[in-house]
Amino acid sequence: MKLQARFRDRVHTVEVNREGQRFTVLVDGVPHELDLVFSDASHDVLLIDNSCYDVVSVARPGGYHVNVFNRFFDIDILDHRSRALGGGETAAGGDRPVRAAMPGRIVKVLVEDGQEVAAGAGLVVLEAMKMQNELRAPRAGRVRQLTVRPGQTVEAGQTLLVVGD
Amino acid sequence: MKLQARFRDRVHTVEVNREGQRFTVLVDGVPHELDLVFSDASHDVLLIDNSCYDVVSVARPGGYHVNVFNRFFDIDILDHRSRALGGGETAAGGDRPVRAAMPGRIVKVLVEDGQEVAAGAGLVVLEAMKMQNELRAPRAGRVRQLTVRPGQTVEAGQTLLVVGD
Amino acid sequence: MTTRAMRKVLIANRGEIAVRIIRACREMGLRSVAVFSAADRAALHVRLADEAYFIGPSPASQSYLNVQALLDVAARSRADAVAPGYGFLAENEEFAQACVDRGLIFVGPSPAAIRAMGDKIGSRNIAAAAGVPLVPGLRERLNDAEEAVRRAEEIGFPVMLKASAGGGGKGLRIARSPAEVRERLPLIRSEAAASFGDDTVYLEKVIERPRHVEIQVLGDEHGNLVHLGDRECSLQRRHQKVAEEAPSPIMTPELRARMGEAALRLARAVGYSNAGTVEFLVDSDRNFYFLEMNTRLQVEHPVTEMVTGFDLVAAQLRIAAGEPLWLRQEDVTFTGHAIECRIYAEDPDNGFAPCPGRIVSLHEPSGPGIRNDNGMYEGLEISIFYDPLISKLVAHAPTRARAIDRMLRALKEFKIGGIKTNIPYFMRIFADPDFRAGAIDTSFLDRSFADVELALPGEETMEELQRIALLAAAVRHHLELSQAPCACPEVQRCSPWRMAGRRRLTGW
Amino acid sequence: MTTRAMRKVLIANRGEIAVRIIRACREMGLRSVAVFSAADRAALHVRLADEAYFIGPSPASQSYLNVQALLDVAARSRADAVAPGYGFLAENEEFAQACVDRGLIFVGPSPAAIRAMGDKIGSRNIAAAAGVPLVPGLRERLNDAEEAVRRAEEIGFPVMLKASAGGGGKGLRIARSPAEVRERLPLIRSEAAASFGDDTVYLEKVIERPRHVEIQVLGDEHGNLVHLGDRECSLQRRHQKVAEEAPSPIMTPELRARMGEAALRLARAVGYSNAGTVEFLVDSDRNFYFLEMNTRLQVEHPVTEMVTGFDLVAAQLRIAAGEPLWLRQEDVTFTGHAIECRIYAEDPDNGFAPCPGRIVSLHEPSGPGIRNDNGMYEGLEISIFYDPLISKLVAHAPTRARAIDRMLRALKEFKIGGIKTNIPYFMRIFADPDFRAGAIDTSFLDRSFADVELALPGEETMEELQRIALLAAAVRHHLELSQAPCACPEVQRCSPWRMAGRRRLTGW
Repeated sequence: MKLQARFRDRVHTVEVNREGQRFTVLVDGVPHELDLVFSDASHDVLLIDNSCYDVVSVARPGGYHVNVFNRFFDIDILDHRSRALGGGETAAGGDRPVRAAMPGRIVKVLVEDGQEVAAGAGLVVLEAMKMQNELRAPRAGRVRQLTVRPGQTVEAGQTLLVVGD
Repeated sequence: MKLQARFRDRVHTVEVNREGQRFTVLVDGVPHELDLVFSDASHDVLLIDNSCYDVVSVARPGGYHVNVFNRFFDIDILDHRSRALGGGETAAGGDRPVRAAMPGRIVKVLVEDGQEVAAGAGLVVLEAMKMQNELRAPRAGRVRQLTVRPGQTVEAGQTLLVVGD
Repeated sequence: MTTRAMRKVLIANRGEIAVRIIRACREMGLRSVAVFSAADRAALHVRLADEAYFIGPSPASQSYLNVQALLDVAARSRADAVAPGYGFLAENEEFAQACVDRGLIFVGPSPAAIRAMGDKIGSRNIAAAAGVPLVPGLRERLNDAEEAVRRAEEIGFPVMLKASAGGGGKGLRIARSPAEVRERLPLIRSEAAASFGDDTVYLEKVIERPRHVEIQVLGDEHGNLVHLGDRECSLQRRHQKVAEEAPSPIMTPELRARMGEAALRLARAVGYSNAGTVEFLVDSDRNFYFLEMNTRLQVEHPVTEMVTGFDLVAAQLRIAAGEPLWLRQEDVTFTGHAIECRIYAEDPDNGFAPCPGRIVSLHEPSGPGIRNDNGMYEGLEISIFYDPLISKLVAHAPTRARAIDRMLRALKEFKIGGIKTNIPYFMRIFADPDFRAGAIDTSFLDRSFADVELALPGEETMEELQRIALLAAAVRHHLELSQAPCACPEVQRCSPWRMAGRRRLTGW
Repeated sequence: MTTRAMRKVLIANRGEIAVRIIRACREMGLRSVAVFSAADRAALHVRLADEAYFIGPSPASQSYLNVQALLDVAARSRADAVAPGYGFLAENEEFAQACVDRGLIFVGPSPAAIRAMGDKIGSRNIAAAAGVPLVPGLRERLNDAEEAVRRAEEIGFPVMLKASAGGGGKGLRIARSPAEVRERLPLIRSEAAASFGDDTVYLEKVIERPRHVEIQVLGDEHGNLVHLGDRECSLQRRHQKVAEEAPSPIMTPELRARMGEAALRLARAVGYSNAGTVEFLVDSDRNFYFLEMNTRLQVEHPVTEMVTGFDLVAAQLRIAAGEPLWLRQEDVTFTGHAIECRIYAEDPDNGFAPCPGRIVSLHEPSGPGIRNDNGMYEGLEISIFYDPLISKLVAHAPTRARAIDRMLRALKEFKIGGIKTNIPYFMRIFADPDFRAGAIDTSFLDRSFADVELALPGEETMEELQRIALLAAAVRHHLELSQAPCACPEVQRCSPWRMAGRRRLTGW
């Protein structure tokens, strides 16, 4: 199986070959030998060159939240089948939507529609659970479809703006 | 839903009515009000008259292994649909097969074919995992289909004999 | 001496502290009664209690803060005692009084003691009268900005403007000049009026880079009092404690005795019974100054339990039943060092935003010297309605260095899927040489760990971990897609890839 | 004094004890190398180790007992030390010698000490020479039945016939008359030849209703030795320990000092280093008699760790690296009381038959005073190939009564689905008045708890529990059948009702 995987701004070409519980995974042409010794709903234990990695990978639309030793990595998967299965919005192009993780109130909007931003730049301040949280740019690019203004309440999952090319 | 449930030698008539997470269960005509506050793959938390019961119910062919406060109860379910779904052997009549829980070797056979036995009577001694285990009669009745002899090795799940009417 | 009959305890709280109290009740042969809001139907405290009662909608104001609903459950369940834990109604004198009025045993101090210590200015006056050292400052209401400036100039800048009814890091502003006093006094006054319904503000000298060290006290209803030593609580993020330890790295037997005696003088002055905590600021010369007294169990009580071998919740229940104290000050001994981490469902890479969601996968650490006061389990939905504290992880070892190593081991074992937590933040803090040397104060975290990117690298390089994450995601994706779209293998693997929109059974 | 370089430790074991050693390594900054058989691919020790290597098929003889495979992994992984745990090769002098010969640090005593204590008759002779009291008997090989009868009559019936190479309750027969000696001597001799490859048998006087009390010793490689007090191990089912505690209910400081000194005399006589245990029988007058010395870590070492605050596995590693002992006898103190339960996958209602299978659901107890040395997790398949010990649950509290109450609380919290365990057996034992009074001996369990039906009732009546089970099964059945046959809800509920024959992904 061939696919593209993206972490932050880098896209990698990945090829996965499986034989029983053994996997050969080529990342940008470099081969890795993996032994999957355990796997359940979201937990995988991988031996890579006899080193043990106990990894929690939770699927989300368009990719996986991966937890390695309690460090978090958000990996996007771009492949033909996953687009068909609903990952389209994120996977189709370079547009990255910024959504409210929980219901809350917009406190500040730090950017304007059309503005160029760096990856990690603050975009919107959202107040929820009595705390103020700054939502940041998932990639470098241009702000589009900015639909919210200060004081507005938003729903969980609502797209606030998009960072695109 | 109506069904019959058996624990050891007693068969009860049970009727289950559900409204959202609340259940009214009639056991032999006596009503019980239950609130199912949690439920996952095999774990149910029931409030019965505001008392909490955290119960693990593992489905098996013909019924459930139920663990209440780490006491174990083996409940057979006798209903039309479960027979159709493969619980037939146990659920169909009074015949109760005695099976080897794991691969092992028959050390002793304590009964003869056709012999009357009391519930709990020793039937066969099986050696597995370096320990000898006595398999006992699941009900009072007559031994039938006794297929094993001392020295024989048996597979996990193999029926060794049946206790029936 | 007679004791009151106590057989059934209503726990007026939720989460890990409700679980903690249920465990103590069960060990003492007391029946436990849990209460739950709509969001908490499946909570761990409901699962573990002997009985559980619904008390209202998810917002705390309509459930855990609803005095009438709680008293109704006490009556329905025939509870004879009410344990409030911390937070919610734990320091609410009206609730304590309402319990007493209905013949219920309130597991805590008297309403009068709660009232006396609940007022910041009043409690300082009592402390001053009891000879407990105070931070230099004015312990009266500031009437106007010019009076405030005059007083600030008397004691010297910088000064802290404080709302009398504030607490937990709220209602505090520093002023480094007369201009800042004039600018900030109206701000804090209007904030205090809005947040606490009381606009009384006073001022104090700022102790530069202070430690927060507190003393655990315990009294019975017969006038006997002991202290159980100190806790260091200087690890704070924006004035909120995130990890605590016992003893303080700067503690000496002599300093502990002096702080303990000061705490007991204050407790004696208000006829204090049950468990309480006297908080102090400690400056770099080990001078200590009274901050406030918390008239309840503290979140961080487990570190005291680990080093003293003493069960504080069981003690609260026995004292509330009228039992005289069964130990003298000389019976209290200290063994080893204990550290607690408050594990929160929050995202350290995104400004510590709360991170509610379902715990889809959980492996909790265990083994020697590890205690896990948990409030969650695999499958639980962490809701948006309450404090996102999911576990208090405690490590105990013979020395501070070994306790830190043990905590790091346990943090690495902790595997939580589905939500983000502050575990990587702790792993970074505990590897820090200044922290390991004990060189901390209340602004240490905000000064040294404000840049969250620092929270990432550990033993492995970031490049290695990224590579592992990429490989894991690729393998997982292969597994997801190689399953038939409608198959249900024994080890279930269901995901948004295949089941968007399906209804959840947990929690309703 | 120089110490050897130790950076990476191969753990020549599996299950909970491998996990225990991995945890100690991680806390000490040592890299851990796990080994696994085909049945253990998904075992917890594999998940938690830094590295893991496959060593062979499931039967122990082809994996965990395969010396060459282990040494090969040590070379491949560049480990510099080998920790054997207990069981398997832990008391195998050839393995210890092979490690030493290859320049590996063996985490245990010298091969010579293992050999000296491994022979039952030889070890008794050394004990006798060191002035350690022995059970009256003959410490030489019995050549024929008539000699055995003569000796038995000299010391008085009943006598115990013992295989010299036996242990762990195997190779033992009681004889109450000359006729029984004549009948049983040939039997035990042929059994011993078959089981241990050594038909040497000796005899001893039977101590009626003895307690089993053992002393933990610890020595360095420089001649320093201390003991860490006693453990009571009289709770045995068919000569197998099932629960242990520290201290013994009959212990006094004076008796502990005398037993400790006797244990240290024996250890000194063989130049013992690292951790070891000297087992004694104690009669009703508190006379103690040497039984045997175990030259390894004991299963029950956690109870000693809880009451002394001392980490025995870390100590083993430090001593093996050549470090001199860092504590003197007077530094060893004892706080409170600790109890350990060996939680087995076995069916107490069916003659304690092993009960392998998949753990489909798991909630482990936690909270104050509870330590869980676990070897499993939710989803793990307990295989038929090894000892079915899945967890060692330990409770620590200020007194024995409180430790028992705490253990009962934790046992009630423990929820394991998919396999049966001996938890109800423990719940019954710990509610027993004789046990609670400490009136136990090595035949207590077989005498008072042989009828497994006794193991059932607790707080609730059997009728109540049966009713709950029936209601739960009915509700569960309703839930199962109300799902579409091919639906995959987010909280998965798959069962044999709907998915017979589907392939399992775990463990392959």
